[in-house]
Amino acid sequence: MARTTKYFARNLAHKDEVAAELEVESLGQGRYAVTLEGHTFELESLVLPHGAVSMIVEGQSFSVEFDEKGDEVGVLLRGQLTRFDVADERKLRLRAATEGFTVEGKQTVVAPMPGKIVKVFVKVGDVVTEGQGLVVVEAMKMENELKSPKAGTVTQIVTREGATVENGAPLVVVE
Amino acid sequence: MARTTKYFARNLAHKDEVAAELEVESLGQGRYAVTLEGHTFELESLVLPHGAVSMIVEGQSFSVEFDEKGDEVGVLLRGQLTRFDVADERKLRLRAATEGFTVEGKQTVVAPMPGKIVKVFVKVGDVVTEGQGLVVVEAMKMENELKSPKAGTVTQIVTREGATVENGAPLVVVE
Amino acid sequence: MARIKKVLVANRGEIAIRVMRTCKELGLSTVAVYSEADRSALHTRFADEAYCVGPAASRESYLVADNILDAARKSGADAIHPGYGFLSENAKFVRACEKAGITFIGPPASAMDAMGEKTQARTNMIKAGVPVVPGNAAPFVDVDEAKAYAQKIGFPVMLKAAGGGGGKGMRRIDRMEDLDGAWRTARSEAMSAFGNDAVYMEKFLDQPHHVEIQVFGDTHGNVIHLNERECSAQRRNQKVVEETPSPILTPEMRAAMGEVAVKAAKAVGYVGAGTVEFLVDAKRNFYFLEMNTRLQVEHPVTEWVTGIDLVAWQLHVAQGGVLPMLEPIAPRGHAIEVRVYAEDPSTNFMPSPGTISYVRVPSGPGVRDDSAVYAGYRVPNFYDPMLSKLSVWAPTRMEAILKMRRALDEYVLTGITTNLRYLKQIVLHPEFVKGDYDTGFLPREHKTLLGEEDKALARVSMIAAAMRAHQRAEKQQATIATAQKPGGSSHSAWRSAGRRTGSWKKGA
Amino acid sequence: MARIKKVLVANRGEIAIRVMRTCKELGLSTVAVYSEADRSALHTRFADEAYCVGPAASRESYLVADNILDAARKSGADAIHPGYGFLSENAKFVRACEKAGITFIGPPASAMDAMGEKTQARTNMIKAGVPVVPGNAAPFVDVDEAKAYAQKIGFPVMLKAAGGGGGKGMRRIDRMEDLDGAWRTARSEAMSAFGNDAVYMEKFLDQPHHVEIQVFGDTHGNVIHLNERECSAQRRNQKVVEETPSPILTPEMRAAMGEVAVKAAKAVGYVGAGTVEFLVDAKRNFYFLEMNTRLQVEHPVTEWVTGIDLVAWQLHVAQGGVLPMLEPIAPRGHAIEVRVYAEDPSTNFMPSPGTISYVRVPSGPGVRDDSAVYAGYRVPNFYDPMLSKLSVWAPTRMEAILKMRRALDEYVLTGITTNLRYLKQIVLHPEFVKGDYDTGFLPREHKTLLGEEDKALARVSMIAAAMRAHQRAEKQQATIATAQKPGGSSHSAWRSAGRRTGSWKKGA
Repeated sequence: MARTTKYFARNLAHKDEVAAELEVESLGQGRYAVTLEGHTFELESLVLPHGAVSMIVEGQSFSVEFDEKGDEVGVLLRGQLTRFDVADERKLRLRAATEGFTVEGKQTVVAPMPGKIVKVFVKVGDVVTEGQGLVVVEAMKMENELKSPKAGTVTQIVTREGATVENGAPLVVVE
Repeated sequence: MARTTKYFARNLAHKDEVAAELEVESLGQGRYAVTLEGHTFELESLVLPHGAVSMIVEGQSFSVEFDEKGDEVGVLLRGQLTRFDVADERKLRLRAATEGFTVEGKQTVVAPMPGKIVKVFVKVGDVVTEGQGLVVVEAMKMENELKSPKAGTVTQIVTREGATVENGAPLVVVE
Repeated sequence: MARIKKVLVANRGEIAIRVMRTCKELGLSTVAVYSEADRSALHTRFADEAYCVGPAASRESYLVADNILDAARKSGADAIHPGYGFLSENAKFVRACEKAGITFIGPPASAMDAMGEKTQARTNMIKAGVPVVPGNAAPFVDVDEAKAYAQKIGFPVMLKAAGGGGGKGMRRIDRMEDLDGAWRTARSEAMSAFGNDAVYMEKFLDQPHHVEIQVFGDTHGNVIHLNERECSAQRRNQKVVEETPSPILTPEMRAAMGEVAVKAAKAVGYVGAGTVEFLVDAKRNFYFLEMNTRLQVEHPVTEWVTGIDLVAWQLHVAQGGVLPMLEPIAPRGHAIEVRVYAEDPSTNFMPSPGTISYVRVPSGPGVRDDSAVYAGYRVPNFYDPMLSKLSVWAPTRMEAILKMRRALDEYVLTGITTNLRYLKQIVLHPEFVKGDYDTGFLPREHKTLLGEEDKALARVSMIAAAMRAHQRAEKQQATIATAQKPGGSSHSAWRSAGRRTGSWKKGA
Repeated sequence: MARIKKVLVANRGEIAIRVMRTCKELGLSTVAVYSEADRSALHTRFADEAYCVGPAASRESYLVADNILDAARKSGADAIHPGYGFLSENAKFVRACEKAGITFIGPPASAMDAMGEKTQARTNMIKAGVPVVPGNAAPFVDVDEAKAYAQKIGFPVMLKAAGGGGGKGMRRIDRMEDLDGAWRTARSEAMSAFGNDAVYMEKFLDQPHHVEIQVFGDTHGNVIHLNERECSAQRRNQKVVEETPSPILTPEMRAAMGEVAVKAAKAVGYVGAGTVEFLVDAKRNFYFLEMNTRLQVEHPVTEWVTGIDLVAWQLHVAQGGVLPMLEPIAPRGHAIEVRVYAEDPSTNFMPSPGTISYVRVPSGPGVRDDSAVYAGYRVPNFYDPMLSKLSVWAPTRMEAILKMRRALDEYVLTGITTNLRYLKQIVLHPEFVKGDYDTGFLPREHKTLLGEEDKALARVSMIAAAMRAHQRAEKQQATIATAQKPGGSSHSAWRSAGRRTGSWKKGA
């Protein structure tokens, strides 16, 4: 592996922005040179026992916590959480190859947290409006109504009242 | 391995006491029955993420921290640290076999903590009295004079002024 | 009354810890109860004794009076402190404790009866000459009755649980179309929180202030007030930030509200710690809202400015002691509390249970953290998502605000989503800083409070993200290198590593 | 004077954090300096900026004025807070800051000169009419002079560093035979702590109380005192427990000592936070001991009972501000501080550096923790072994003692040996509880304070130890079982596991 690698990072909060290009060079002993938009930042990093990283960039001291899920990296820094999609060139190519699988038009409502399904208001075939309540999830003594993200028809219900669901579990499909 | 095992534990603070015999039986799901002096305690244990153990013994709740070095187990419980030598029968036999290696009469003064040797007062061949200063170790801005544990002759000096030593490093041998 | 020696705390999490701390200071033994989901909770480990009272769902554990009393009997506890929520305002439970010969640390059942059912309480207060918010006199029998009543008093209205407070089972309704949905969720929430799904309705006052008075009574007929708390910063009808003194109160208003609160408490023969909640309108008229017949979540701010340990007073009064002071006490300095929740403010405060990977709480001068979290703790999804009550004290309000900013900056709690940043946005918002914010503040300013992205930090974050990706790649590379060394690892590991190396080379 | 915007804290560990906390509240940027051994220290990560100032040894990093000033220049800091220890009482450094145009947050160099060299300070105080402990007027030229002087004033005597205080370079000597050894270690310790190995001698007062007065001066000639701190609980001549008010002081004595302390500070043109230390004998006569021209370790107890942030006052005064109050302030309630050390009380307080495996600090009402530790932190063996200053406040002294017991019980800090249990023994010792303890208290009661084994706990501990051994064996067994399964692990692992299984079978 070369000591310098090119990465592409996209701030997930900015939907329409193109990915920025960053070049990372290892200088050894936790030191890196990162080039972004023509400016090279020298940074020194120290991985802390609990996995966070202390980073000193041009004198500025940052304690950084990472929340990683695949190529998505959440960076918690001075109280601000920013999520990025980070990939090197190889991964970008891999993604291009599998891109065809994403289906347009179909929207899956997923459980936003682990909890219990206390109500399902719709059944397969129902026509729903945008914002119409579909299911109610109870978690931590709060009931949360999940609404339809779009107008359409319910094509699939993959849960039932009383079910315990994990974070991200698909519940209802609207097409 | 049988679900019940016999252990021998000796409280290291009580030098002359014989080891107590304990029988431990696994009841599954973190539950154990421990028999000591005819009484069987039912206990339920939960290993916490940082390695400590929450233990509920007959309704009493204890948070227990362990400090393990081989067969020596330090148990920190409600602020009291008690050190035990714990072994099962197999280990007891092993020890009996190697016991011959311990050498009597010779005393090695070791570094009680990591630090720097700032003074060595004696040289090989010196006759020293019990309590006579041998070396000074500096650690955490405090100087600590290490004294001879017995009257005798210095037979070996395995450090020098300015040396950085680790915890437990042998420094001077008095015979 | 007999001297209390062992206290069972019929609650969980931070309030259980809070109560046990005072018990420990007073030399009392402590008994925890825990549900199966709370075996690893801090309160279970913090107590001297701990007994399991049932499965995760509170209806099957913390709300089952018999299970709690069983634990009390098993442990030999001579008193029960209910904390807040769960059985704390359940008069039946108080009577059951009495019958079992166990001291209930709280008001007598009769006072709870008089205040617990919210519509009855309103009637009692009107009788005592206390001003109340317009609303109906008894819970609705069905949704149609509710609809008719709403039609009568006009929208917006508040649908509220008759069985208890604390924002549970409470819904603001602006249009008739929303009443069905609100009726459904409010009742179901009320049932799960209080075991009682009765609801009633109040006229929604337009952006009032929520100001409450802490009262304290003893068994000798003395009742005093310990000043107010400003609790207008609410999201989803639940308090998020509280402070004392209230920035909108004059000494005259404090005295007047204090007097009414004491009158209300005396009218029901109140004993122990209680809170009389008022709504204050734009003209500074105040109306009785409800009385919480228990210790309040936000009690620490009162403790900061009075120097009183309210739990110690509760124990003192429960043993027949006379109130240690009988005159109102002037507040010293200023205190603010924020509630740190496991929730995501950007998705309508969706709870975010999960495993806390790391926590470092703020401390230093004037900072208090009441929490029950630890690194590695899995926040269960069965209970209230509050993680910590963080409170600060300083000589002046502005200094307290700046101290809170510092404390929030210092709070490290990772692994789950929290509202820490949102809380910081609240206390630094010009409206909060100015001090004249009403209950409409948080909903109105929601977008601003979510906070804009700090571009400079986002830029550094991106650099960090790239560095992290590189570090991971390096680590992977190092593993591969080890695997390739003779004696490193097995053949099959080497093979898959080789595959990976090949790809990397192409990519680089 | 110019407004301060960025503060470099020329210190490490908890005091660096303490100072930065106030800076952050005031909206000032913070700059940390760190030695190579402190890259992972919390203060390095806590600051907005951080600069390495040299290798681990303080003489090559924290004590090198040029390196500190370089970091100040690089960062653009306009002020330096020295904390305590290191360069905090170094007049040369103060002058160097002045020359560099950087505000030194502390007294003027002239006041330091007048008080810093301890023998000179004594002479100055005698001139100002302040009572002092009998002792010599200038540092000794050699050990023979020291011996002669000791002969003259009679044993016991105290050999003390002329260059600074804080228990460093200080030795009590009871017999002529011990003087050589004490001379050697005291001078070497003094050199390493203050860069100055000059020592002098004082008559050792028989078990006096150590009571100190906090003073504060501004650049407008105002000096006030902020009451006393009782610091008689000392081990190895270093304070371990401090409290305020002092249980032995009457209001009259407080006023008299406060007046003398203000006189002493005024005599040297004092500005900023300072402490005038006194010895109080059995007849309650008090003698000037020394003045510490800096913030004191035990300042939190004063902050608790006065509500003042002393660091905020330091910054205020450093910018030319007038003292916010000019009259003495009556203490409110009672505060106690204990110093949590990485040391083993049972081996003469041998330092015990190492890696902290877990830490959970106490909190809740009336508890403050000033520390710089975290789980996984490796306490380096180059610096003072203090881990935390734990302080509590309560309305009365007895309540404060009980609160401290609770807080110490709650403090979890594992992986290294600490004095937590010893501290608890101190505050619960009848002599401490009674309140009349002198500097002989800890040495005299050393054995008692180490604490007897609680037999019941030792018994449970033994059960836990056996359970642990069994758990380990089970785990080993499980690993073996996995290894034996097809596809579990490689052949060689299986073989060694098989050997182990055989032995276990025999043992069971």
